[in-house]
Amino acid sequence: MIIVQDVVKAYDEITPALDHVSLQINDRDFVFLVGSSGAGKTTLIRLINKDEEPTSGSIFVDGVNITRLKRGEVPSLRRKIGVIFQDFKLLPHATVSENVEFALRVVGEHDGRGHQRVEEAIETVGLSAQARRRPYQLSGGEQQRVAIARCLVTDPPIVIADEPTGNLDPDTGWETMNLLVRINAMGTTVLIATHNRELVNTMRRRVISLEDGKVVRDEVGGGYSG
Amino acid sequence: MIIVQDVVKAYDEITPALDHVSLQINDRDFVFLVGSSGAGKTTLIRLINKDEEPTSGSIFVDGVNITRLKRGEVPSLRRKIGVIFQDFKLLPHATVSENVEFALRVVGEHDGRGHQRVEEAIETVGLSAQARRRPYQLSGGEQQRVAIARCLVTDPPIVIADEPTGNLDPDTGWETMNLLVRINAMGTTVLIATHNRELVNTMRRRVISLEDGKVVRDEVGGGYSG
Amino acid sequence: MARFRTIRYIIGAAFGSMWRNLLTTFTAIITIAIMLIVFSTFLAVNDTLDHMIDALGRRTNLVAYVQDAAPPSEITALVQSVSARADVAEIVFVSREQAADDFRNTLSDLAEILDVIETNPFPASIEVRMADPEGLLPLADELRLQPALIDQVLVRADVVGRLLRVSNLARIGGGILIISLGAVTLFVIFNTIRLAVYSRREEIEIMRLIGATDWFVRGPFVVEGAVIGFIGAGLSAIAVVAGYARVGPTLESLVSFLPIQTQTGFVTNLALFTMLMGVLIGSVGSYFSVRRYLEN
Amino acid sequence: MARFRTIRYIIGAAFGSMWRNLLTTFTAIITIAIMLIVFSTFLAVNDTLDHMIDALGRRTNLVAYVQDAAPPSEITALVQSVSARADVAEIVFVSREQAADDFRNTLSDLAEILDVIETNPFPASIEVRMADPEGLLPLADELRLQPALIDQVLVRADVVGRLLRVSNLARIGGGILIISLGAVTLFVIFNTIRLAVYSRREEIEIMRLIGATDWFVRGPFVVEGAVIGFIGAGLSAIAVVAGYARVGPTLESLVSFLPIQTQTGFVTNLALFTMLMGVLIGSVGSYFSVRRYLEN
Ligand SMILES: Nc1ncnc2c1ncn2[C@@H]1O[C@H](COP(=O)(O)OP(=O)(O)OP(=O)(O)O)[C@@H](O)[C@H]1O
Ligand SMILES: Nc1ncnc2c1ncn2[C@@H]1O[C@H](COP(=O)(O)OP(=O)(O)OP(=O)(O)O)[C@@H](O)[C@H]1O
Ligand SMILES: [Mg+2]
Ligand SMILES: [Mg+2]
Repeated sequence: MIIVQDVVKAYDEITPALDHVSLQINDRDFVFLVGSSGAGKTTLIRLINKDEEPTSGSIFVDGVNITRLKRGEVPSLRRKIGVIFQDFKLLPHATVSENVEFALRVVGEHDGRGHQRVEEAIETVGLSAQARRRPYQLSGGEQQRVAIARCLVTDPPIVIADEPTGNLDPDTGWETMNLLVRINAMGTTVLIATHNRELVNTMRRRVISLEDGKVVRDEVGGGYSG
Repeated sequence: MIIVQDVVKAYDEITPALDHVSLQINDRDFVFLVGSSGAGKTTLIRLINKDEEPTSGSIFVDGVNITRLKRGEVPSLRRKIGVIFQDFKLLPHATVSENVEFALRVVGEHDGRGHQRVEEAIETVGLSAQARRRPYQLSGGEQQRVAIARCLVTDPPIVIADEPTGNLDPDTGWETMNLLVRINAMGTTVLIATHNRELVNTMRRRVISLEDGKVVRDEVGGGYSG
Repeated sequence: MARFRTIRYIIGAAFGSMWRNLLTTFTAIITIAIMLIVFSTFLAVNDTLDHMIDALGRRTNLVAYVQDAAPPSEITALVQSVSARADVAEIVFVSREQAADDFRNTLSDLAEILDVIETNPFPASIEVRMADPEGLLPLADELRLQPALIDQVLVRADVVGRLLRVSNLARIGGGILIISLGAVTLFVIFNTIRLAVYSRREEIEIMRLIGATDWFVRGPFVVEGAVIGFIGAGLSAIAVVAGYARVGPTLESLVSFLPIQTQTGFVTNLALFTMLMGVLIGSVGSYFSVRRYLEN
Repeated sequence: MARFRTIRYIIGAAFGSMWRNLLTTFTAIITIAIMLIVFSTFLAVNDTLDHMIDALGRRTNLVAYVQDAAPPSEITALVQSVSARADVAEIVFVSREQAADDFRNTLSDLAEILDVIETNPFPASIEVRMADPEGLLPLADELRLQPALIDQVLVRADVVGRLLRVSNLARIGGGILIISLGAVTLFVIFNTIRLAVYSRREEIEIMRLIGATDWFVRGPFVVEGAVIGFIGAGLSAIAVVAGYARVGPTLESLVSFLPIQTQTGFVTNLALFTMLMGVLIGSVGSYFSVRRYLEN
C-alpha cells in the first residue's frame, strides 16, 4: 500500500512540481497516472522510489514512512518497488542479459534458477534474439522492453511504469499492457504513468489525473481526459 | 530530395536492419515512416544523416551521393538536415537556451537576431519558463520539446523527426504535429518516424511502412497499418 | 551461499569492467607503476645517501699524534687504557708508514705530493672514534697531560660538526622530499582513479536506483582498484629490484672513493612495501572516489 | 564577422566548461603544476650539478714542480713561453707558501697536519690547464726536457679521466633521468586530460551529430587545455623561482667546499620554458584526446 500525504515537491523557487498531493494506492490496485507534459508524474514516482525527497508531506510504503528511512534502508525499499524508468536507465556497458541479471543479483535472488528467470523475462518482452547486445545496439523500443524485463524479473510486489509504451508500436504496447494486467491479477500493485490515450480509454481502470502538480481527478474506470 | 537506392544495412551477421530498401522523398514532401519496434526506422534516419554507413547501396541528398562524402564534408550535410533524435541527444551540461543556441552557432547563423530566434523557438514549444534549466531538470516531454526547438531553430530544408511525440501527451503531440505541418507548408521536407497510430490515421499523408528492414508499403494518404 | 554468490559476482564484475575499459585500466596501471617507480627510486637513493653519511660520520673524531721518540710499549699501554673507556667506540694505532699509505689511498689525486716530498712527513698517531661524543673533550685533555708520549691532540670538532650539519640537512631535506613526492604520487594516483570513476558515475547512479546496496555498487570498484594497484605496484617493484641489481654494483665501482653500499635487503623490503601500498592506494582510492557518487 | 563570433564562442565555451567542471579543472591544474614542479626541480638540480662538474673539471690538469734552486727569471721566461701555446688555457705559478695555503684551504680537515709537520713540505709549482687535452702529454714531455728548472712533471690523467667518467656518468644518467621524468610528466598530464575528455565523449558525439565541424567541437577543448596548462605551469614556475631564490643561497653557504653556484638566469629561463611547455602540453593533449572521439 502506498499512501501519499499532502506532499509538496518544489525543485526551485518557481512553481512546485507537486502541490499538496494526497493519494492512496492499495495493494493489488491497477492505476493510471495521466497528465500533460511536466504535470509531475515522474516527480511523484521519484518520490515514491526515494530518488528525491519531498519538500513537505510524507509518503508511506507498506506502512513505513519512507521520508524517515536511513541511507542504509533505502535499497530494501527500492527492491520492493520495480520501476520502469521513462529514460530506461540501462547499464550502458552491460548486455541485455546482464542488465536483467543485475536486477536479480541486486535482490539476492540470482540463485540456481537465476539464468532461467533471466531468459524467461527476456523471452517475455520478445528480445531473445538481442540478448547479447548492449543498449546502444538496440532500437528505442527494444531498450524500453529491456527496462520492462529488468523490472519484472524480480517479481516485485509493486511495479511502477513511467511511460512504458512511449517508444513502442501499438501492438507491442498492447502486449506490454496485457503483461502488466496479468501480473496485477497475480497480486502485484501496478502504477502506470502514461500519455497513451487509446490504452487508458480502452482499459477503463482507475485514473489519477495530475495538472500542474495537483491531483485534479481520481476516478475508478476513468478515461484519459475528462 | 532524398533518394535511397537499394540500401542494405547489416550491423552484424544476423538479420540486416535494412534489407534492400529503395525510396524517394521529394522536396516539400511530408512522409510518415511507420513500423514495429526494431523495424529499422532509426537505422534509416541514421544512414541519411551519415551517422552510420550502409553495407551496400547508395543514398543521395540533393543530388549528392552521401556515401562518397569526405569527413570534412559531413558537417554541411548535417546542417542541411535537422534531426529530432529519438533519445533527444541534448548537451547534458547546457541549459535549454544554450542547447538551442548551440545549433544556431553550428550553422554559423548566430548573428544579431540569434538570441531572438532562440527565444522564439523555445516559445514555440512552450518552454520559455524552463529556458534556464538543464536537461536533467526537465520532464521527459520537456526534453523532447527542447530537441524539437533545437531542430527547428536553424530552419533546415529537411526535417527528420524520430518518434517526436513518444513522450508527449496527446494535446502537445498534436501541437507538435501542426508545427511540422506548418513548416512543411512553408517549403520544408518532413520525414517523421512514429508509432502514433492516432496521428497517422487522422492526417492521411504519405506513409512508408517498414517491416523487418523491408519497405512493405508506400502509400500516399495511408493509415497506420494496412 | 547468497553472500558467496555476491562475492563471486563482485570479483567477476571487477575483472569484467577492467577488461571492458582496457585502455583506462592500462593507463591506470602504468600511472601507478611509474609514480611508484619514481617514488621508490627516490627512497632507495635516499637510503643509500643515508648509509653513506652514516659511514662518513663513523670516521675518526680524535687524533693524537705520537712523539717520534715515544717508547712503543708505553704507547701500547696507553692505547689499551683508552680503549677500556666506556665512551670510546674504537681506537686504532696508525704507524707512520700506514699514515702515508692512507693519504695515498684516500686522496689519490694528491698522492704524487708524497713522491715529490721524498720524505714521509706523517707522524704516527692514535685515532679514536667516540661512542659518546660528550667524552671527546675530556679525553683530549687527558691525552694532552702526557706530553712525553703525545705531541699534539687534534679534536675534529669542526669536521664532526660540519658532517652533522650536512647529515641533518640531508635527512630533513630528504624527509621533506619524500613526503612531497609521496604526496604527489598519492595525488596523481588518486586523481587517475577519481577521473576513471567519474566517467562511470551514470552507471553508479543507475545501480543505486535499482536498489543495489552501497557495497554492491562499490565492491567491484574497490576490487578493481586493488587489482590495478597490485599490478601497477608489482611492475614498479620488479623494475626497482631489477634496476637496483643492475645499477648498484656499477655505481659502487665507479664512485669507489665514497662509502656507497648496495642494500639489497632494503630494496626487497621496499618492493614488498610498494606492493602493499599499491593495493591499499588502489582500493582506498576507489572506495572514496565511488563514495562521492553514492552519497548525494 | 562570423569567424570572429565563432572564436569568441570557442573561448567563452572553454571558460564555461572549466567553470562547470571546476573540480576536474582544479585537479588538472594541480596535476600539471606538481608534475612540472618535480620536473623542473630536477632540471635545476641537474643543471647545478653540471656546473659543479664543469667547475671541478676546470681545475689544473698538469703540475710541474719547480726545482728549489731554479732561478726565478728563467722560471718566469718558461711560464711565458708555455702560456703562449695555443693549446694552453691557463698557466699559474704557485709559490711554496701559496701551495701550503692552498692545501690548508681546500682540505681544511687535514690542515692540522701542516702544523704538526712544522716545515713546509710543498715545492713551488707551475699549474697548467689545457684548452685542448690532446696537447697535455706533449707539453709534459717538453717540460721534462728541462731538468734544471723542473723537478718532476705530474699529469693528472688519472684525476681528469676519473672526473670525465663521473661527469659522463652524471650527464648520461642525468639525461636518462630527465628523459624518463619528462616522459612520466607528459604521460601523467596527457592521461589526466585524456580521462577528463573521456568523461565528456557523449557531448562530443552530440555536437558532431548536429553538424558541428571538427574545429567547432575541438576548439573549446584545445583552448581549455591551453589555459589549464598555462595556469598549472605558471604555478610551477612561481614555485620553482621562489623556491630556488630561497633554497639556493642556504645551500651555497652550507656546502661551501663544493663549487655550487645558484644560476638565477637558468631558473628564469626554466620558468619561461615551463610556461611554454604547459600551454603546449595542455593544448596538444586536448587536441589528441578529442581527436579519438571525432574520428570514429
Ligand atoms: N531536477 C529538477 N529540477 C528542477 N525542476 C525539475 C526537475 N525535475 C523536474 N522538474 C520540473 O518539474 C516539473 C514536473 O516534472 P515531471 O518530470 O514530474 O513531469 P512529468 O509529468 O513526468 O512530465 P512528462 O510527461 O513530460 O514526463 C516539470 O516542469 C519539470 O521541468
Ligand atoms: N548499433 C547496432 N548494432 C547492432 N544492431 C543494431 C544496432 N542499432 C540497431 N540495431 C538493430 O537493428 C534493428 C533496427 O533498429 P532501429 O533502431 O532502426 O529500429 P526502429 O525501427 O527505430 O525501432 P524503434 O521503433 O524501437 O525505435 C533492431 O533490431 C536493432 O536491434
Ligand atoms: Mg515524466
Ligand atoms: Mg527507433
